[in-house]
Amino acid sequence: MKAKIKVTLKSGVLDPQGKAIEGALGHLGFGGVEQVRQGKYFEIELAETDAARAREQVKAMCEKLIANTVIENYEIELA
Amino acid sequence: MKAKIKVTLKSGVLDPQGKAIEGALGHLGFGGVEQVRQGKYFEIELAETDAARAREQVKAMCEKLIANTVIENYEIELA
Amino acid sequence: MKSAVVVFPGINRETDMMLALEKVTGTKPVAVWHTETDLPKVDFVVVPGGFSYGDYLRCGAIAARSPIMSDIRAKSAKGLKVLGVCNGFQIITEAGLLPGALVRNAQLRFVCREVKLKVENNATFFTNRMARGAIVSCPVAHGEGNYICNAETLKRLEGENRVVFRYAEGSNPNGAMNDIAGIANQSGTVIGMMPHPENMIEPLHGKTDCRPLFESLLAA
Amino acid sequence: MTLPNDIRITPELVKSHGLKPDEYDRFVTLLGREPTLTELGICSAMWNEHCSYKSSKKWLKTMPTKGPRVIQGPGENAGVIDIGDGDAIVFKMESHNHPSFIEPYQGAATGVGGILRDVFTMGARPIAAMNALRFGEPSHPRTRHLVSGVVHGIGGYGNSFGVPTIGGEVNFHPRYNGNILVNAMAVGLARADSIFYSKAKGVGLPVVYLGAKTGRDGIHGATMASAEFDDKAEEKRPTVQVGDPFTEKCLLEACLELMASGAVIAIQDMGAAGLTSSAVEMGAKGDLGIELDLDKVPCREEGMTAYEMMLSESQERMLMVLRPEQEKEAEAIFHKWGLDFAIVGKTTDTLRFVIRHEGEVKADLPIKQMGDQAPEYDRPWVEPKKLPLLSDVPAPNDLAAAILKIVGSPDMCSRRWVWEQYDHLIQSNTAQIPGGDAGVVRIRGNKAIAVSTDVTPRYVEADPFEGGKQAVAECWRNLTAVGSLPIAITDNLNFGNPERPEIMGQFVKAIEGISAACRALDFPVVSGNVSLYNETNGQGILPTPAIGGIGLLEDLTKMATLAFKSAGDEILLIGGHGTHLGQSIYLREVLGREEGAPPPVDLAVEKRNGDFVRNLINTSQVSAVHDVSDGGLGLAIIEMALAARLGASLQPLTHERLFGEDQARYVVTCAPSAAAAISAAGGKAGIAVDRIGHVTADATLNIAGGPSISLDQLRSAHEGWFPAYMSGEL
Ligand SMILES: Nc1ncnc2c1ncn2[C@@H]1O[C@H](COP(=O)(O)OP(=O)(O)O)[C@@H](O)[C@H]1O
Ligand SMILES: [Mg+2]
Repeated sequence: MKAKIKVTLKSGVLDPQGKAIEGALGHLGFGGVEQVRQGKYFEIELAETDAARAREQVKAMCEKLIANTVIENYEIELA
Repeated sequence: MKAKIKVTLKSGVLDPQGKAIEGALGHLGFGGVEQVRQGKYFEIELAETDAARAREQVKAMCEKLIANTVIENYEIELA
Repeated sequence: MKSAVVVFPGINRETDMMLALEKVTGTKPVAVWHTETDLPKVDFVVVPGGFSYGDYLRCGAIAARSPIMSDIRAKSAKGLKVLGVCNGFQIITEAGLLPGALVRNAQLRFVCREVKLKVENNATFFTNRMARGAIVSCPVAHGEGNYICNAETLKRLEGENRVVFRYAEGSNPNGAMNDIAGIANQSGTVIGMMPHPENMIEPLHGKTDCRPLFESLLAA
Repeated sequence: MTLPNDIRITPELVKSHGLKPDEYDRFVTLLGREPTLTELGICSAMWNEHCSYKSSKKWLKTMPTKGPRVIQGPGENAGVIDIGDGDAIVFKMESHNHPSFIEPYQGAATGVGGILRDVFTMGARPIAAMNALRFGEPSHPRTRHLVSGVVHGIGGYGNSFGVPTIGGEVNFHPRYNGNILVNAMAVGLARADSIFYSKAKGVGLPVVYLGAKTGRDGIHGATMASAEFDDKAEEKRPTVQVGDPFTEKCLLEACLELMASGAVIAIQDMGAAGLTSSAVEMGAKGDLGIELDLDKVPCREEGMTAYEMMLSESQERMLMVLRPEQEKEAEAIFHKWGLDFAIVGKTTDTLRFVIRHEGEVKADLPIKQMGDQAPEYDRPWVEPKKLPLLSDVPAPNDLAAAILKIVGSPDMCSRRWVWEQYDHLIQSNTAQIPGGDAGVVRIRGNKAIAVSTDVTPRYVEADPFEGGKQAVAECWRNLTAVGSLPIAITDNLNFGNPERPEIMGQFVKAIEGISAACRALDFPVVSGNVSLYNETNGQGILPTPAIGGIGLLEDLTKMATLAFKSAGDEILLIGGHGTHLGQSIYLREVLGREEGAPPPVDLAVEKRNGDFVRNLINTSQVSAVHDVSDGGLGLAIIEMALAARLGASLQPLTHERLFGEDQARYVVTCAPSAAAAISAAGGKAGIAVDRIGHVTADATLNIAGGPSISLDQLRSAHEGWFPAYMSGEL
């Protein structure tokens, strides 16, 4: 199966990148941009075919490596 | 409204980060990981309330700044 | 030889570049702030190294879309000589002055070290004082200098002799395709390179291998 | 007077703020009433160990801090020394230990950001950075992750900011398993006549907030940073501070531009306990009150309370007292750099620290008592036990194997993997990159400064007094070995829990040793930092008083490096042969023992030998110089050979001579014709000069009657360990 993972900064954690992009969009003349937050996105091809087991595995991968749970949250979607 | 943007590397563009994560997952004892690709994820808060216009705006933002269309694809989702 | 050095917020090697230009060519370049819309009249402009806008989003992406770059793009179309070094290379590439892209180093780490550069094309404004095939020492200092482009672009770059510098003797520090360290546009008026010649021009730097590059500007 | 008090102050609340009951009572008496939550927060931040130095003050006062070159000693954001021609060097070292253990990348990055801010707050442009790192044993499950994150974070911040990182230290030891040390040092250049201070002057002047917006970052970081760890550490975690080197770079340029305009009366960076400590410091130092209106503070998040704003440790922020007439000019400069600029208060003559928010007074405190009159302790301490001198340490069965083991050991191997991730060339002034005895950067023309950080924690553990002396002596020696004249130091005193008399004893004796060495070597302490409570479940770190020294090179063309220069050169050992193997690397790495007294330091001999070597360098009599420290003569010569791709042929050497870590020694090389004169001069000065061999063209290390090892073998051992370990191959 394929797992799609969104990793985002916990709310309240400073996001310098998002801030810089916000500014740049303004300079490029895009109005009405209230906030930009940048995160990471991962696609993982798994041999596992059972959705439940796959989710378990991917959750463990996020906790152990893919997300820095000190400052990041993650969201898993299976396809 | 809120726009969620996934930016991914075009297939064929090599992805050293994805490769490294693949390797690391292996070291951590996760079997059956066939491929990992890393991309970026953005959340943009917009003043715009009309979905169609919002999508237009965000598309322009991606083309102009947020994605490097030489090597990246993007995918927009509105919420 | 009148030259300008463009300064964006977060650029931090502009003084290194200005010093090198002044020390070797004898004339002090003018610094141009990124909000300017009209580049002063010069023969040659450098986009120096650093971390413009913190390298946020993508290295050089935000700087590439600033007012001064539109003017540089316009003037380079009319033949203005442009040199982009390190972050400058990333910026002018993002700005579309050069093909391809610079991505994370293959080993995923920033690398600051001396490498060997092979001068593949000595017919440019920045290499005419060098012998073709000459091998010089030059430092690199970057985290995203891994040059990539599609197959046909690579074919054209090689075919049209537009690879100006190549990492030599297995010293490729970032995994760049074909060991590419620097390339030129079709007319040879725009050059981008990852290494920092400005940091190897006087005895203090241990070697002076890169002086001839700057001397080339006088002949150009 | 009473203040609206929404939350009742319970003993639990007081305890959770790290205040001891007697300290809280002292606070209540001071106020004559129960404090508000905001006041409690302010007090806990100001009176914790980190900000108040309450356990260490008494002893820090005993260090030598004066000297002809000292412009500003301890007590400001950084120390300032005069290097002539109107130039001043501004420098300091600071720890970010606990945050780096919790989130290595951001912890280390913000540590670098903080120390850079300390330096440019005083009007200096940072020209060099250093970092002294201590990690747990390589086999500990978290060590690799911590090394990787910390090094990446230091590079990530320093490289982007644009300061060359030219040196440091890395050690591994099980005693750091639960408490790593990340000590960052920054060195800046300023004009001696335009240094900026934090002391506010003048009543009714605007207090200005500069830099990044305030968020909920690291709230209570300051109090956290002084709380002993236990297994719950991860839960006690404050919201992690995230560094933004881009904003810091803009802040640097904006501050220097503003200072040049003459608008700045006083300036203070917001470090630990951000707005609180910076405002209190400015007021208390200037004998002024400060009034802040928090409604004016630029915030990143909705609905922040006064408590949160006062304790936020959001990075890249400054507080400043401004000349009112230049307000507009100042604002323009900051907006040009895309930074926030807000007038958030004013100076008063009331000596009160008054906080207003949403129409209410949230705090009204006596400013001096919060600042320079915080509690001070004379903690009980015990004299550390002396360890016996170790005699007749056995020789190795296989000398070649022993040499290779040491050369490739985690503490002795090359740190290239680390320092290649740091931009050590930016600014075009680096005359000596990492890998030598000291980093060297040009000031202008032929004038340069040398920088080195040193301490040998296992020595300090075995004998805090001698170990303290040795840390200073080795730093002085490293600076001397490149030909510079050592002129001043900063320190970073990392210890365990000071409430334990044996730890306090280590602290007291180490400071005694440091002070003795600084006096003997004319090497005053001009700034520093104390990090206590580095302890997990009762296990303290090795006492680690890191010393960061500055040396002055008047003529760069005379600078010495450790690489052999030409085959045929003679190799001379200055300071006598090795005898002392107690606490040596040989003992630990080859025999697996950490025992005995460390090598004693005779400061008079140290000075005599160092001055002698410096003179040899300045009169161009020697071609290469390296000090002898960890690993002894053997490692010193191998490092000189590897750096040059030239070999060495040595007379017979016993294991004491090869691995002894006796102090005050150097290896130098010179043209054969010059050797006689040097040993004669040594003889006259009563300094042992032993002619122990010569440099060879063939790339091997050759010990007469002993092994001969190829440089390739030595190099792969020396360069191999770090990359192999980090890639998980070990
Ligand atoms: N964390 C670090 N960052 C940069 N350079 C380092 C670091 N650790 C060690 N080095 C460099 O590696 C070399 C060897 O370190 P060390 O053995 O501590 O030197 P010394 O014994 O002369 O004090 C020195 O040049 C030092 O500056
Ligand atoms: Mg040394």
